[in-house]
Amino acid sequence: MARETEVHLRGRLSRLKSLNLLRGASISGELSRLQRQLEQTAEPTDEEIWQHVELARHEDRPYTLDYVERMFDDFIELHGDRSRAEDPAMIAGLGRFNGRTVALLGQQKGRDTKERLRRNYGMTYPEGYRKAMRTMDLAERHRFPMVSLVDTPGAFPGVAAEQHGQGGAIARSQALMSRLTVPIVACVIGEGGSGGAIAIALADRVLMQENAMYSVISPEGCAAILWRDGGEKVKAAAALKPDAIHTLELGVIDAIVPEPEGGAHTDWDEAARLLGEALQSSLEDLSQVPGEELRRRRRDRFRSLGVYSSSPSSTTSTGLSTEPAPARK
Amino acid sequence: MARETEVHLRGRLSRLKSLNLLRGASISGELSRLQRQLEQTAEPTDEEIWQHVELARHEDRPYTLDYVERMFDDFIELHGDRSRAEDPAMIAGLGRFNGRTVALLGQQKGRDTKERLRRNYGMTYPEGYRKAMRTMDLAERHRFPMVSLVDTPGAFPGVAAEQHGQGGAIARSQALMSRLTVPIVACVIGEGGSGGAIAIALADRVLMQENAMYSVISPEGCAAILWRDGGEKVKAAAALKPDAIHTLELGVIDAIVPEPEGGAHTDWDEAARLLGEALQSSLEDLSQVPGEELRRRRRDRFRSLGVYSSSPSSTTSTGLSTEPAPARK
Amino acid sequence: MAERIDISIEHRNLPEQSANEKPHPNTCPDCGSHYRDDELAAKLWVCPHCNHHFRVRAKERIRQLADEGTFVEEAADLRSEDPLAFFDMRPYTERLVEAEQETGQGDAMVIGAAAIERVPCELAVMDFAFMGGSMGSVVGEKLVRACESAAARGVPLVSVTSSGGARMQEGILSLMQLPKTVCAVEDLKDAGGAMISVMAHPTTAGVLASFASLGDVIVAEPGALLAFTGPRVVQQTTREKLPDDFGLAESNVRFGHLDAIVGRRDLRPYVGRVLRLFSRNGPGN
Amino acid sequence: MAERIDISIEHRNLPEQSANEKPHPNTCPDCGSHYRDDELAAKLWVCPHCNHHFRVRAKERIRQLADEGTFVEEAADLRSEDPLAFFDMRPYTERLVEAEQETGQGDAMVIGAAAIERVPCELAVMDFAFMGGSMGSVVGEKLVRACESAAARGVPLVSVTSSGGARMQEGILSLMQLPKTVCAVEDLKDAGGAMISVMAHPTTAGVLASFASLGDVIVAEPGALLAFTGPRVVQQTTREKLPDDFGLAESNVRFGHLDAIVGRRDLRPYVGRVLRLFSRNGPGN
Ligand SMILES: [Zn+2]
Ligand SMILES: [Zn+2]
Repeated sequence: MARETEVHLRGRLSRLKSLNLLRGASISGELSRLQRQLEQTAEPTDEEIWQHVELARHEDRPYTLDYVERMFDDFIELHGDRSRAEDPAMIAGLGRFNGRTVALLGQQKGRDTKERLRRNYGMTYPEGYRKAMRTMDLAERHRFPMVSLVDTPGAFPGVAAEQHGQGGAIARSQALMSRLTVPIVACVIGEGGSGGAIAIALADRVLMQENAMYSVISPEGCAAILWRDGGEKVKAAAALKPDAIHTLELGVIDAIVPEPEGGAHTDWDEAARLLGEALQSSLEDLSQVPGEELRRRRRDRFRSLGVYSSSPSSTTSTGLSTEPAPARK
Repeated sequence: MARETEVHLRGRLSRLKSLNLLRGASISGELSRLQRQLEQTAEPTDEEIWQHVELARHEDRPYTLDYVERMFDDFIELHGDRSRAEDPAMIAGLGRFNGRTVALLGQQKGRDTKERLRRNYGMTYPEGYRKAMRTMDLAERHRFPMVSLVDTPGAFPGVAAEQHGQGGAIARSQALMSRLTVPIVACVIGEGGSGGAIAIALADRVLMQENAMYSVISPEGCAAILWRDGGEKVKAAAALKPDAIHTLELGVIDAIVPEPEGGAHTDWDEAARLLGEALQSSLEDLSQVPGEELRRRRRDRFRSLGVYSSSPSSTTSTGLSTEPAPARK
Repeated sequence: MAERIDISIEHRNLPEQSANEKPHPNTCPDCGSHYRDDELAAKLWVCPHCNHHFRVRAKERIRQLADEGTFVEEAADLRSEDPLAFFDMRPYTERLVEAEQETGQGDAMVIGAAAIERVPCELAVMDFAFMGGSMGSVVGEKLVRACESAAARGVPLVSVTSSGGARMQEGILSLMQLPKTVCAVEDLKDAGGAMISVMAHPTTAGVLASFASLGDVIVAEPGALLAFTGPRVVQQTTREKLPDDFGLAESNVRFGHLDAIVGRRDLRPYVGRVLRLFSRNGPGN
Repeated sequence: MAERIDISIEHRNLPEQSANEKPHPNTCPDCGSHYRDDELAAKLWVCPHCNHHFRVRAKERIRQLADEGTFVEEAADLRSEDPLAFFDMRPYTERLVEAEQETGQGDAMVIGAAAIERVPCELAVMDFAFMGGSMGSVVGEKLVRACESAAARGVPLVSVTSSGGARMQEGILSLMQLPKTVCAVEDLKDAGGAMISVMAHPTTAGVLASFASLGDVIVAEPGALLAFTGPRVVQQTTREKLPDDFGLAESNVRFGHLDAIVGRRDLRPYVGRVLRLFSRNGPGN
């Protein structure tokens, strides 16, 4: 692991020092705390990464509607895709957030068995993404900024979901987000499960809570394929590095939102307060940017993600792209 | 019927004399012929109106794809609503029309029993209107003018169609047409059946073939409600006046497209040539108008439709609005 | 399957009953309880026993929704013409006169400026008592003027619909009220305006297929029939077995067409909340 | 139902077969006929007996589609990095070297300028032979550059996909290739450009859920598996009985997701026709 450690420490140091958001007004108060945590978890062990996965999935962790309840006034939920169905795994709505109307999206898991079944464990059908898309249209028309809370094991892998166009719905939801000219802030508040997550996370600012995870595949799924043994999920998680710190290092997220000591599940009110502050800070930053410029920067942000070299055979030893990433504000 | 006759003759004379389109370059050659026909059918009898209904529904009448075959080069049909289904009652496609790419919409009836069932007798499901809408989006993005051929008894009245949002789909299809900035020409080529027809007929120019019909309700349905006897369809048709001449008089359509002597079913090639000329003439007119202006005029055109008075009790004896209709080009 | 299928945009979606044995209008069709006018009015015309929502007249609906004294009616002088000289069993003009005498209204929609929970808005409320709430030229024109008034004053439009569809006595012109009202709503939206659509029983055919479905937020009253084609015509033409809740608000919300079902007692606060969210003069916007 | 359900974006949608007893690649899996390379190449790698569409390598696909001598490859020098220092049973770097040695290609996509039936276009063609056509940073970057090249030259983009999904060895960065490619296609569309998406077997997971689904026209080859989640994972997680044609092109066209299924022999003229329709320099446009 020697080479990995070196690469990552180097990357981490250089990246963290240049992150704009962490220096932002209202998150800066948390900076020392974050740095303390970063030091504590300087190079997390496999077990520590796995603990993050377990916290991200903790059954007492606050879900989208728990935050909505604490952060929004006059909230109304929007139901249905205006076409075929209402998908309870996807919440859409409008509410007052610090005095202004914002549009909200977010997956919703269930708290007890009955609600889990009803919410399909937070796994969205294409109809859920279509509800999200009509909400985006609504937000765009009325110039409502958008907040998107990501918390899903993934898009639902069922026969009907496939027949109704799961892949196309995820693609088109992203395409629509890339066209909006209103500010969009996304935060992964639990599980950021692959395509099901990115469908509502093509945002101007992408945040992650300290103990959230964001991954292209579940550790279990990855283990089943690469180790041919689903039981190797701890190793797979260590390899995938789905934790907030690694995700930040790779430039995939813009900032980490602190949680109460011990995790969001220990104090929902405090978790909501911290999340609300981070969202507000991001929305304030973005509200200064004209819509077309916002969209331009949003696309450039995602355009810059990826690590590759231009040499005919791979010789670079750093994990960073050999092409400079476009500057972001 | 004395008062009716007087009102209509007066209306017909005043309107026909001021119609722009009939004076348009490539339709003008047909004017004398049209006028001859108008005179022949000066005040059609109940039976004559019913004959129009029967011609509009004639089973040998050319359908949308018959015209497509004769008018378009390089035609490709677009299938599916990208969401739940493919509706064979609605044709969508792209093709070269006189050298330029246009987007086509049109209902399609079946020629034999098997195809009739497959095409659902030209009665569209919500999925058909959603396919139409995605085609409109495509046309708008690529600046393709649109041609819409209307030929439907109506939107399908079934349980699934209702559950999938027939009313909302018709409303949203119209809304999208009202937002487009590309030229749209619609022509009723057979039955213009109520909501199912208007869903794809919110156009800059609305034409009707000589023997087509356009109505808010089928004569049979009207008879069943108002006469409490579906057999009174001839009387109902006479009351509804769904024929092209009456529809033109009311300002609902902009011009009548001539058919071959005896009706379109007698000579498909000639019917296609005449339709193609009318479409081309309209598209040429419209191509001069900037997109935003086109949309403004399109909305104003429909905004002006309706006949009412502003007096507290109705005293006007003419069938024309007491408010002047906005000028149209 | 017959080759010709007739589709009615104007199908009267009334409960099954013959004209001869109409129950008393104040008898609850769901539970049979009977009330005096003042009893029902005090309960917003909702059956206190079983929650059945009686139809309410336009002016009564406005009383229930608008802040007292805020409603100012517009375009009250518009009257239907008879462009087709339509005559079935009786002349259309006669039906119009009778409807106005019976209802005290000029046509099936009332529009005007109002405030709900102190947020200014424009109201457009249909009245089923006037020829089944059918939409002809006057309803279309009034809806357009309501959109224009809302845009001019920069306030949201709240529509409350109750309609059997287009008014076939105006022929093709009644169908044209669909695109006409659609264009008006789109103009309002282009001007940055919002529209809240409240669907009351029944919202069907041409009204469902035009402006009523274009609300930024769409809600319905419990038990309301919301269908493009009503159950009887669907049954007759397709011979399909209809689900028990065919076309009802409860079915529509399940199929994704409604944001919510809102009982009449909650309607005023709900609309107030939505108005605050869309109000351009609200704090922070 | 287990409370935790695992969803793989990288599920290898290979036909059922163990690594040990792979049939010969030139044996038709549908009818068992066996062919020499030159026989299949002459038939565009379509079984002359049963119409089974064999997978074709990227360069072969380009030979089939592009006018002879018109293809000019771009960005051929891009190579994957190993940002996560990913190590499962073997290091990712080792897998990459091996894939390049086996396929003679730098990664799973080839892009470049070309003409099809004399209409200039940009081609982006995936190669399943390179790590299952998985999309990592290089595939994402190449697709972006293809979009940029198409926009710069004012020509349509034609993509031909064949992919098991995102390349999990690049972790979250592989997921980010979804929004990255989506943004590139939207940029192309904003520039007035068109995109034609041809889905070959298999087009799944992250590729289906990003650029491949955004074509102005979307077609697929017969029998191609087009699914966000492949049949094995769906079966395992939901225990649903799968329809026989689950996820196949034939099912997708029925459910409204494809404009057409186009056999390989018709693909070149079909794409040529679409290109003429979208070509901005065509007559009359
Ligand atoms: Zn009752
Ligand atoms: Zn074979």
